[in-house]
Amino acid sequence: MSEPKRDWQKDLKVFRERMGGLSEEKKAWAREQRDTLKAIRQALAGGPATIPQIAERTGMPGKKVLWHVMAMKRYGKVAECGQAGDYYLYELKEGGS
Amino acid sequence: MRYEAPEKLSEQRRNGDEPRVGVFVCHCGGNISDIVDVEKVVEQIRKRSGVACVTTHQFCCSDPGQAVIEQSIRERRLNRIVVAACSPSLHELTFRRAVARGGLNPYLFEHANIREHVSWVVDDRKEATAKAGRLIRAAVARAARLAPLEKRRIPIHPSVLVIGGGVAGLTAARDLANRGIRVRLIESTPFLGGRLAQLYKIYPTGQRARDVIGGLIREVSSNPLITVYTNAELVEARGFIGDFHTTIRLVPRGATERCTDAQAAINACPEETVDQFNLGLARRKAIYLPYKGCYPSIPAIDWRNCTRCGACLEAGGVGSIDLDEKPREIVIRSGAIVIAVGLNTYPPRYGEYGFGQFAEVITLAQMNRLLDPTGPTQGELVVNGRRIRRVGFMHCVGSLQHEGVHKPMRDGRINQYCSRVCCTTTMHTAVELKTRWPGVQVYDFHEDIRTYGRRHEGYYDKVCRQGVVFLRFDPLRPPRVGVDPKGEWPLVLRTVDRLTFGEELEVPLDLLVLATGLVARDMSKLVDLYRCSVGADRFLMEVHPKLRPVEMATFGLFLAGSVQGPMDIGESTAAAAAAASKAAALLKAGQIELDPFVAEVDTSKCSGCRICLQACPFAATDRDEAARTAKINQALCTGCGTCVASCPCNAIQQRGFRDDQVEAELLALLEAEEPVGV
Amino acid sequence: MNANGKLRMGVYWASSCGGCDISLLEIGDKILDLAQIADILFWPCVADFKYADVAGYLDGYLDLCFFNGGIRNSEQEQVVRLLRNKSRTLIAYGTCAADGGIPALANLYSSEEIFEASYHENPSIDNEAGVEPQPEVETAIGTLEIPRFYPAVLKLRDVVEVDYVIPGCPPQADDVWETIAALASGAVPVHAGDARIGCNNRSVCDECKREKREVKIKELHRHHEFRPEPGWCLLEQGLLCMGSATRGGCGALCPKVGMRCEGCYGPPPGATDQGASIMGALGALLDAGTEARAQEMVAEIADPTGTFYRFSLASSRLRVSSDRGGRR
Amino acid sequence: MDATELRVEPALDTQTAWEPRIVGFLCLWCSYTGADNAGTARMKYAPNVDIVKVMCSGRIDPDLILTAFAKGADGVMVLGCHVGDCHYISGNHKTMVRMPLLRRVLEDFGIEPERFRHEWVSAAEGEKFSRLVSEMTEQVRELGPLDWKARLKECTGENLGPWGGEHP
Amino acid sequence: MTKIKPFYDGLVLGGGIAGMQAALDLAGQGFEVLLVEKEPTIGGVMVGLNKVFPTLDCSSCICTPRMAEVAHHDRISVLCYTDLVRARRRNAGFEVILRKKPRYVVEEDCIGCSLCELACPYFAPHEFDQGLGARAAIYIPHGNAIPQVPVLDPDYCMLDGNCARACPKNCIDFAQQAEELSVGVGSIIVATGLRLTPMGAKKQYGGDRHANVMNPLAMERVQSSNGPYGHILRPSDGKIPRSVAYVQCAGSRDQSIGVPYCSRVCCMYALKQAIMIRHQRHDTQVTIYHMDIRAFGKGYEQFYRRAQSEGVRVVKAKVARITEVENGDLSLRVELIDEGGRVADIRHDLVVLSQGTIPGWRPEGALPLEVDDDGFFAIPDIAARPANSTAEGIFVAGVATGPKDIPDSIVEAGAAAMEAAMYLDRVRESAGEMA
Repeated sequence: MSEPKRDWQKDLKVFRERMGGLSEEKKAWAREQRDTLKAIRQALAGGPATIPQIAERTGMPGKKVLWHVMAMKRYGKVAECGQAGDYYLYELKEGGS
Repeated sequence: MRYEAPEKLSEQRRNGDEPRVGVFVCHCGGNISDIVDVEKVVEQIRKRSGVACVTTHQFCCSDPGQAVIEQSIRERRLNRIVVAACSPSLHELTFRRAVARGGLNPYLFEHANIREHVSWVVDDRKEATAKAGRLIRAAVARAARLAPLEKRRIPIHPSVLVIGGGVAGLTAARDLANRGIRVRLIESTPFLGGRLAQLYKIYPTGQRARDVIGGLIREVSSNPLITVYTNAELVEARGFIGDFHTTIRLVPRGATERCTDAQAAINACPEETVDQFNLGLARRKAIYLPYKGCYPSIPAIDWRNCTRCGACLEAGGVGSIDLDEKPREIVIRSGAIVIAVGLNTYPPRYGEYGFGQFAEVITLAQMNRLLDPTGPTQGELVVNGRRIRRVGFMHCVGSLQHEGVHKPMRDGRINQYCSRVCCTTTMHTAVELKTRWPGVQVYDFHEDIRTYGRRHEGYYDKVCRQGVVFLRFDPLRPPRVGVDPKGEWPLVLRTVDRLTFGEELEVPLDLLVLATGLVARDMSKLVDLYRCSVGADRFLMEVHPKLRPVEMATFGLFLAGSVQGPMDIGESTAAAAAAASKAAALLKAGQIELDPFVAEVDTSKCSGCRICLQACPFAATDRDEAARTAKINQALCTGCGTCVASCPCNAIQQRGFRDDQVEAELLALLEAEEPVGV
Repeated sequence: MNANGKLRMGVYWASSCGGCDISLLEIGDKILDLAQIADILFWPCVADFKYADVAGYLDGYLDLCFFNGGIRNSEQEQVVRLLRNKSRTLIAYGTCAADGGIPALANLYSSEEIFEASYHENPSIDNEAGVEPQPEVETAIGTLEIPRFYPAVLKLRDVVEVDYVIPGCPPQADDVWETIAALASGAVPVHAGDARIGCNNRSVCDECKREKREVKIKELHRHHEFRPEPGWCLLEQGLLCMGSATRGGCGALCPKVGMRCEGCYGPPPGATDQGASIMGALGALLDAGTEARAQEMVAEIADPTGTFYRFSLASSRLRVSSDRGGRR
Repeated sequence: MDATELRVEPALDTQTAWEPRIVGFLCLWCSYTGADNAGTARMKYAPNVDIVKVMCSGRIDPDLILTAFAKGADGVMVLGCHVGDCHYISGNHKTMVRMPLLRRVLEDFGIEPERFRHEWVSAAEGEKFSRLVSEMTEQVRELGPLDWKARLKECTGENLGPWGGEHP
Repeated sequence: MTKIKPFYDGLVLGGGIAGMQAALDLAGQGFEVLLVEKEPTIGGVMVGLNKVFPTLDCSSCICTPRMAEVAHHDRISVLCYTDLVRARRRNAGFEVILRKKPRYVVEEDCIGCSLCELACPYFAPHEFDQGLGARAAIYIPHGNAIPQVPVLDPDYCMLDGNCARACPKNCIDFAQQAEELSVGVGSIIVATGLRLTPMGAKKQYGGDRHANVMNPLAMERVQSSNGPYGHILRPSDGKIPRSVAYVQCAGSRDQSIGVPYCSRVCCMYALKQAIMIRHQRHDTQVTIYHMDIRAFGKGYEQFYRRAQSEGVRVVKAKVARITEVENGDLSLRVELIDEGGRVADIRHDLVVLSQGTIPGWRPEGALPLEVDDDGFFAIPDIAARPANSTAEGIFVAGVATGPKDIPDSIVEAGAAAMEAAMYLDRVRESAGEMA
């Protein structure tokens, strides 16, 4: 192929400019997500828990906790490990932090 | 199954077909090589007999990767190729093509899936490497036994037979001919048009049915590529996709094209009988035309009622009628067949909601004849000499039946299904009624109102606004029809209305219209001749409602319209056009190309036990009566291999999945972990 | 051959019911001719021959040996090896020698289970002391040895090479006589190409005159509860006829008289495992419709293994049961 | 069950560490695609099931399964399209009869039912596929080696004939 | 991905089941077809469904082979992630301007290994899972997507280059920009599918306020084994629902929100989902509140009865409003019609609103097509030529001409392909005559 090799780092710089950099809003969103995930990881550090239990430990609404736990589950960071009443239990996966 | 592999291989060697397998292991840019120790795998595979070379590549699927395969085939005289990479679902075709470009038969290729089945699902490097090794050596073992295969090509005779001259059959015929395809259309009655001709107006456009069907008939009859046979009965059928031979018997219609004064001939006829076109609401002669503008416009003789008195012959003029013509049989050859024989309305039994008992109980189809200004009452709402003022519509007559509540049909089965079109037809008819005679009071007895289609709900809304009274009955306690005890009205209908606290109501009526359901026609001959599958609802069954909705399990047979189940006009024409599209694709290609993985019979081993004949879902297995063995119709075989596993003598093998090939793969998988060469 | 031009012939009976020995007599009048063309040098069932007599012969001294029964113990193995060496033509005679036969059904049980049944459990056994045969027993006259019991019944071909196989339970008299006559005249006996005498290269269905209607099996039946319609395929009527999965050549004797084929000629050519053959076929034939019904129909079959492998267990793919359990 | 739980610590002497050898016969249209799906979703599962692909589960001759056991498999899985989903209309209806039949025969042979598994796996059921594989591997691991090849040798003892216990 | 040619016989707009079928049927008859899909993958709504009624076949088992067939067809080119800008009549055909949106991934080079997706640390709502699940900012739309090529979502991308660093083929291309293409086509088939009425359309149901009021497509994903939860759970707290309600006609047959027509498939999918819930959780109660059960198709009534025999409760009722009570549970005020209109308050812990079906796309001048007052494309002769639009040479299939189930959409797609083929023949013939 005669095309010059793609320099993604250079392209990314240009792209970043084109996008007008990262907005404060976006940075805040990313920060909040990081914090949320961290809180969930901490809540699970003590062992398996259900969504309401995590919600209670983190003080976050169940809907938000469920969404993030499912995200972590999808990407292999959390696993389901049994059931407690009407809820499933989740635990951190090794190497999934 | 005898373990034949060694013999096969030695046979191959004798034939100078010593396997020289080229193995290409893909790194997939780390997707594979990060987990699988590719070098170790290469070392193992290199040692195996029959392996001529093992090559690795970062991306086998890339253009350079494919070029390496092509080049190696030529330079290293490879005659079998194994690529170990991602799933064959992604790149089997890619590599087969590369193999073909390299000058080898594309089926001398085997794909080992070491990404989706190994590197992406195994964490441990050692385990992944071992598993990749097993899969590749199995692929090598299988590859060594592969034989070149060719796609099957089956020529298609360039014409289509359409069975049925109703709206679906006519649409299919018109569409095919428009695409330049020769069509023969056969209709069992003397006239085209089917059930649509009997309707008055159709929803949701409000067009005159006769205009719709008339336009279609004009297109069909004027197209030189279409030959129409009326009064045609199916006699026999042979053949398969690409070359069907259907024998039909043509019953003479009595009148000839030279019959110029049809009406005189009809008037002269002394025999009168029930007019079926008007659903028994009128009478007609033994020589007749069903309606003005019908096609063909030549009258037909109803032989069951004709006494051959010759009166028509005298009145019609010389040569106009031929009472002595004999039926003749012709054979129609076609590459495909479109089945469009339509359906029937449910025939209410005597006494069902008073049907037959009271002249004031009629069917919805009869109601349509009454509304038609060219119908038996010239469009006047008169029944039994009485002008109608209170009409009831009864839904689901012959549909949505329940065991124990409804009497079964002749075959012992009830009609559980919904007939789909009756609700909207009822609403549409009620709108017509209320618009033409606003003073007529209309009652509607239903279980559910299923006005599902585009603009259907509008009719429902409209009749609600027009003051039609809706009463909902319990299907397990259907309404009863009797004589009005007060003698004021001809009928009274008693029903429990679930909409008003379940009280029993008495509704006096002077006409009750039964929205009769739709039932399959008696298609036993057709089913028999073409080995059609029939559903529990007696309609013909498509292969798969979603994958192949207008095709039958037998290749080359297509379904158009309501032969498949209840449909309205728009749905029938859509289905007919879809069937035409499938048939046109077949005909236009001139041949079909099928995968080569077909089954074949080794007649020296076949004992003629006929078990395979029952195994095949596609009727591809057949019997060679002379040899008393099985034979497989390559045109019909889909290559599933079910017959192979069914044959107790192992007389059937599937190309590409021969026992020795699968077994070689299996044994290679089960070899001891450190292989010591074959 | 003997100087008198007669065949030197031996007959032996190992793990089988002995019916095969008797079946030799079914040749009828020909038994008189047999004496004209053969000298019988070894037939323990008929006269008191000693192994030592045979051992004394030169290798290949016997022209012909009919060996019936499979190999279940060490004595039988020794004898078959002996006879192999001493016989120019060794014939695996009868289904037990060919494919293990009914005795090989014991392969579904471990030796312990067999002993348990034979010496303790069976209701007719009177063995209060609970004695079991031991390979070696010390007695006043010294150590007595009895043949060692093998863990499984082997077909002849597992132990020695055989020249021909005449399957059947029992084999058909015509085939026996024609084989002897051919060998006596120095000819090769007629066989199906794979050294099987009396067989053709198809399954029993090929010879069966019953009509196939190509209908699926709605319900399975057993003989004692069902009278099959004459002239119609027994399998299609729901009797588990093994004809389709059985080597032909017998003339479809059993189906002809309304009995299901039990499979005594072993798997058809091209197939190794008779049970697999019939299971493959039944998949296509049973009209189950739903999974539940399929399981129900399968559950209705009494003893599928005994039905499918009645005669050929020792030549099936698996051949012997696991010692971990097996059938109880 | 999680695949990672199933993996035993690698034994020091790899020569003697026994791993279950399981053969999976899979139909192309549903089950093989389901297995691909598990791969795409990076679901980790035990590496012990090696797949033999056929076009339809109706092609899976009971003889193939018996051969697998006879030649050294510790377990066999047969996976096909759900009843009703068969690409060939009713190929799997034959499987639906054959497999229960075979199961009864295998039980008579003393092959534990846990060593033979017949299930329906659709193209979307990658999760089910990976679960079945891990479950099956664990079951077979608990039972230990089947090693029918050795068993045949043992039963035929020194009596191995000219074919060494193999089929002619 | 094939190279785009300058001329095609047919342009198919929409890569859902109807569009794919139309493309296959037209290409099957020998014509060159360009299939344009606005999303990054073909497959449409169907590929996200769990099972299909009335056979309970697995939806993706039917849909994915179709997708592969389209992708591998010699005469079909597929352009995903591409919008139609406009089509103008030109000679006998059309000049079409398309806008290919940037994926930021070089399609031809990508091997679909998703290492970029795994390297991205941010989670965004996953469209395929109706927002209930998460995906990374760069992601392959789903396991069965075709092409298996990721798309970078700049809305969630934190521009840190993790994906590009992880890519083994260096195919993340931040320099990519939307690109306009101009293609000549002989005919157009519009198969632009459906959307559902907004969750908040009926205020009294609070579909946009209550966490446990779900849309039916989300329920499909929740029921799928590869869905966001892997089980049927409710979104507010991951609880296994013990009592589920379906509110039918929650956006159809309702003049007040401008959808007076019947959406045709809701009764059946509600019954299907109810059966699937019962299969997964035998002890979960499912109640369907409906006006009429429209089980009109082949095998549908039988399916309806099966659902009832499997314990699904079907109640003729009008639901007046839905209010959230404690713990995310919901209370439904219901008028029970068969009990003479008795009003009751009934608690459920999960509610699915059977929303109305509305057109997936409106031409807004991009195509010279007329729409009816129901918003779907006008079909002048719906009985005899159900696939012919108001413009010559443009044909319509699937839900674009009104709500439809899968078999009806597929059949109509065949009809549209047939009409397009006939039209192309006609045009060529007259062009031949002129020349």
